Amino acid sequence: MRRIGVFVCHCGTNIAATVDVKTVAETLGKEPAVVYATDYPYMCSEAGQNIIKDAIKEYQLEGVVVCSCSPRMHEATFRKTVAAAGLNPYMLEVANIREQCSWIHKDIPEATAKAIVLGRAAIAKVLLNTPLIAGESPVTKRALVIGGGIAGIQTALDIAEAGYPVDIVEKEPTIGGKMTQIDKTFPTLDCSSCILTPKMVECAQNDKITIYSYSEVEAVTGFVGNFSVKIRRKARFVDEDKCTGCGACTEKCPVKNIPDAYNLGLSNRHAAYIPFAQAIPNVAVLDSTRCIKLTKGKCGLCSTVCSAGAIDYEQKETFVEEKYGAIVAATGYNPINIDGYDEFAYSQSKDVVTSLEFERILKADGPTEGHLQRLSDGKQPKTLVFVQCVGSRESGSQHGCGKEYCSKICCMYTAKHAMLCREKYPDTDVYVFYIDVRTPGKNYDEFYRRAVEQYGVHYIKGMVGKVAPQSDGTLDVQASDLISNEQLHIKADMVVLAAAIEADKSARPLATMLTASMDTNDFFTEAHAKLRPVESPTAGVFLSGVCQGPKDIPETVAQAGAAASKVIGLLAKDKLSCNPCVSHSDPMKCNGCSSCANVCPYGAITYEEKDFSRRQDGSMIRRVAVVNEAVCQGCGACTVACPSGAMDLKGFATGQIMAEVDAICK
Amino acid sequence: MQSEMMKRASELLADGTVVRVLGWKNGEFVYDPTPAVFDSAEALEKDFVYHDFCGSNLSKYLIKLSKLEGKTLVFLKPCDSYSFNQLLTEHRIKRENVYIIGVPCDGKLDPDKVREAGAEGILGITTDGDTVKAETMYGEVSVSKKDCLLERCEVCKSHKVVVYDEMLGENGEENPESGRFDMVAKLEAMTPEERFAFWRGELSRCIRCNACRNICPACSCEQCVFDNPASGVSQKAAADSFEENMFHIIRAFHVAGRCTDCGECSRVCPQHIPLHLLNRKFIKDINTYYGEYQAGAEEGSRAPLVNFTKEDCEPNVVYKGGSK
Amino acid sequence: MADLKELVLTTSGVNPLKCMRCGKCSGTCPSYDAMEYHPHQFVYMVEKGDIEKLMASKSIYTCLSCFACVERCPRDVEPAKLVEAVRLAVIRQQGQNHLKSEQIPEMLDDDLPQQAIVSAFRKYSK
Amino acid sequence: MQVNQEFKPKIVAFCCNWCSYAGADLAGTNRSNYPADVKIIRVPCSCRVNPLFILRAFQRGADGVILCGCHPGDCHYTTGNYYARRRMTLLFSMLDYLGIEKERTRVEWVSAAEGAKFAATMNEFVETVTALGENKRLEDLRCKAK
Repeated sequence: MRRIGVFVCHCGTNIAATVDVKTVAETLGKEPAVVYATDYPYMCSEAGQNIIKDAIKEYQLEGVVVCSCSPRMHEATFRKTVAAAGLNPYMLEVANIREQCSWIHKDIPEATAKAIVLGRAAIAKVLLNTPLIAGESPVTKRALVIGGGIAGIQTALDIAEAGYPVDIVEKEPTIGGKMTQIDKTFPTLDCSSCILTPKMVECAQNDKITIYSYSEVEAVTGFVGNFSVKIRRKARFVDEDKCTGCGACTEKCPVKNIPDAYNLGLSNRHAAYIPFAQAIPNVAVLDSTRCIKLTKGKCGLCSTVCSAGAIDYEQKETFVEEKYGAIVAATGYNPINIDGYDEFAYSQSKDVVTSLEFERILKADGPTEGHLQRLSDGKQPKTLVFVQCVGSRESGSQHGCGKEYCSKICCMYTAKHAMLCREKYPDTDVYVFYIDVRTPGKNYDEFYRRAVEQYGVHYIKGMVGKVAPQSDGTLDVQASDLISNEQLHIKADMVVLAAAIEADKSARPLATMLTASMDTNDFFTEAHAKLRPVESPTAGVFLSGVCQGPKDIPETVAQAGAAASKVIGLLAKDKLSCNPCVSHSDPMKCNGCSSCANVCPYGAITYEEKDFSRRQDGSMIRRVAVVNEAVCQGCGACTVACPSGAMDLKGFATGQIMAEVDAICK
Repeated sequence: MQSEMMKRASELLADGTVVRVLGWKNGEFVYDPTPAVFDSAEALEKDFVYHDFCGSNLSKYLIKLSKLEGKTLVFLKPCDSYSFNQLLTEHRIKRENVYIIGVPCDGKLDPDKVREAGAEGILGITTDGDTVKAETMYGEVSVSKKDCLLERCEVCKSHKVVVYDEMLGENGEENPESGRFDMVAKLEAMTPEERFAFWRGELSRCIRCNACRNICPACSCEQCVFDNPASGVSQKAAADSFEENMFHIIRAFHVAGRCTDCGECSRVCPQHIPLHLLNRKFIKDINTYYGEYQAGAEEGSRAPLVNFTKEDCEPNVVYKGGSK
Repeated sequence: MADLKELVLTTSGVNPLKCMRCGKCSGTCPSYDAMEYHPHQFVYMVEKGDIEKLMASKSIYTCLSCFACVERCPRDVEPAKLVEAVRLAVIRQQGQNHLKSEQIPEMLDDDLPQQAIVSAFRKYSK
Repeated sequence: MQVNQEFKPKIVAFCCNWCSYAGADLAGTNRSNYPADVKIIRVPCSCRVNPLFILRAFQRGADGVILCGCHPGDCHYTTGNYYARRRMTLLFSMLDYLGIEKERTRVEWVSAAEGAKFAATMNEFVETVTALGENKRLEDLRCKAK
């Protein structure tokens, strides 16, 4: 029997407060195979690891069981520890007595008894462990960034800066994302376009960066270092190489009444259009649902005026297949649809707008050319009311679209809006209704205080209950003032709603393709909430920007850089060591029936004719399965599909799992 | 039919199309014919038989025979042809080494039922329509064929040979209204306690002779998990009631989606355990949950357990009116 | 009094701890000025256990039970149900007029709908 | 087992490494309580769970077995849980057919973010199995004698 060592961690008081660690070590020390058992306050510390290393040498241990936190936390740490002492790193098992024991139980005897059982299961398993050696797989030195907003742009630029080719896939006709629509940025009030457009241009000019605009990811296969991605390039009916972006087609196009998405539908565009002046690529698009030529076969004006001959009504969508070593999700966000908020009269009055619409009103290339005007009558509003937390921090189900989380950016941009109003139009009265003003961040609270102290914005603690359009064109805003404990009625000219933000709708199907996990709000889950915030739990998939959770521009840019550095770290490697916990087939038992290949998601199983001829039986050539260990990811689907039990999974072998079952049920 | 089959087999042996013939010869008694390989016209002449006791399914033997040099001629009844197709799908048989003559079938006899009908000590039989004339040690006895059919033939799912190189006689039709799931439905309608009692009553008779496994064309693994000490379930004999259950659950599960419902397991069980009721439960569930599927109906079809749809029902469908 | 709070919480089925004190209930209340304790205060006072103060207040009768606060509360707190529960608490205390099951037979009237008996019994008994 | 002792069921929970095991860890991080009767076995994917393991657990005296995996569509290995779903559906149906209480087996999809769901599921499952009492119909009598 193997010589096993057991090491019980106190994790300070995290484990020791509920589990009697001494008893656990003592009891497990009496198990037949265990030749050494001890406990220590922090097994993962250097001193703790040295205890393991020393014991391996002193007691000639052949297998190690660490009873500690989740293997998801420190399995890798302890594998390195045992390897440093000369043991195969896979001769280690971790019994999870923290997350799955001490933290969820209160009764000390009960938790201790359970910890002992979990320890026994780990001992039973490690007795059947076999030394495993990790194979290697090459790394494709190219990265894919999905989403061309500020997050994607910054990630791509940083990766390209390190010398690796990187592709950006953007579903819209231009990169730039939400930041192109914003007027000024907090807390410095510099112009959003002025800081963004140089980065967009840099993307277009950098020869390491390829932009697939108006394109979407169609399918993803493969694994870290070796992804294969199919990209669908939608037909824009304009030859990207020939178009000079002169805009002649957009001027001549006779279809003019299409809501302009760039202006959130507050103005119209033509069927032939360039989203905005600084678009990258600066190439026109024909709106296939509205273009007369494409829908009815007539017109063709744009083609006549295009001196470059770039219009191509026959253009079809095309597919690009490319290999990548790493993928970054940067799919961004959208404000939620607030049509359901009847109490704020959003769908009844043009003068009730969302904050992003208000950005368009303030911005020089917006529907009012930057003049603060009511959309109903073009008059300059004198009294403005800002309502925060519309749809954020909402657990109720009344509106069907509320979000339980805080959208994080609204407090700051509302302060910015209020400040800009008061600065440009000192004759306005500006009210902000808030539940809490949340301004953690460098120079953020100072910014908000400036709005109050310097610009005289009226901040009122309380929520608006109702906005009622009046016959004179004003809006009656009914709200509570919680500090003075009174109900207010404000006669406002304009109401601005800080709508919650939500993950872009494309994120969920993308997560499925990437097999990356998501939380209930459709934000990507990070590999570790604190320690690995820009990595997805799926190796080789990284997260940038709001797709991981609400954040503002500085945070997004910081995270984008962090994601890029993780990608660079990955691409800098020539080889990745593979997971050695892969399937293998015993040819003596294999029927060659193809059940395993049918369920293998990676196509890792092939068949060969193997000669089993023996003198006494004569010629016998049978078809048997062979697993490609570099491609196998170790899910184990084949092991169960195999009728004869020829297929087994290293590290999670049938015998090992059965041994655990037996130990637990004993 | 027997003489036509022998004539055709001799011709094919003579012209070199095949080098051996897989058929039946009588065993110790006429009512237990066994599968046999014949390599010459003389051998055929001597032992080859085909009559209504020839129920055994020949497909399984082709796993080995088709790997030998030269073609093997095989006679496949409708049931056997489904098993053959299933084995082809699983790459177990080399099709190019097999020459199939399809033979129609209107049911095979259950020796026990024939005996119960009054024909003890059978020495030979001839069938004419529904009349089975048995020559016995005590003289000739006539019994009605439909009263003496094997259970699987009473509820025959198909009279159609689904794969063949040539057909002797006329091919039959599928029989979707066979009522083969009636008994399963009846069991399902019982209370859990009644079902438990029923199955204890049946499975407790199991003597672990492994006949069901050895005859089953789907149970043709190179090494059976029950013989493999590493599988965690290897056992030679059932030491307790649980293991009696476990053996049969595992066996049924291993062939789920691959079982063609040929009924051989029940035919050979010396303890008369209705093993087909386990297999048919899986077939019925698969049909209900994942759409009609007949293993072996077409070569190359994907078995339900190595397939899925995103819209599959959740396992709690089993709880029906239960917690969800 | 802890028992009263418990009574109000069970009869209303409301969890005041869900309140994030945004004041939207009070912002939306059409009867705000007529109420001594406004809806948001009402929720907070129940949470603190000041039920007797609420029972003594005219507030509970000036609530119109229009359910605007229930409709618009972003956290599903349902203040109007608390108001109703406090009203019930008052009714139960007034003159100790609890119904007892043995009292019911003599009060029965052939024309009385059964539902009314059941709901009255629910309302006036513990 | 003493007669008057409170019945504590033995529950084996198979959890896939990527979603449910992480969900169980999250339940721990959130200090969401569930009974110590539940012991978790980590498997790479729900599709690694062979029906044999479940039968083995019952044989060795488990009173309930639950399998947790990623939600359909979210499998780390893309399709593993779809196969697990079919296998378990058929296995449970067969156990039910043999008259074994179907409530002793369950499949739940728990994502890495659903710590609360994991704890709630385990609480409910333990309650159900406790109410059913000892698993008599599928236990190996030899193990019982010990």
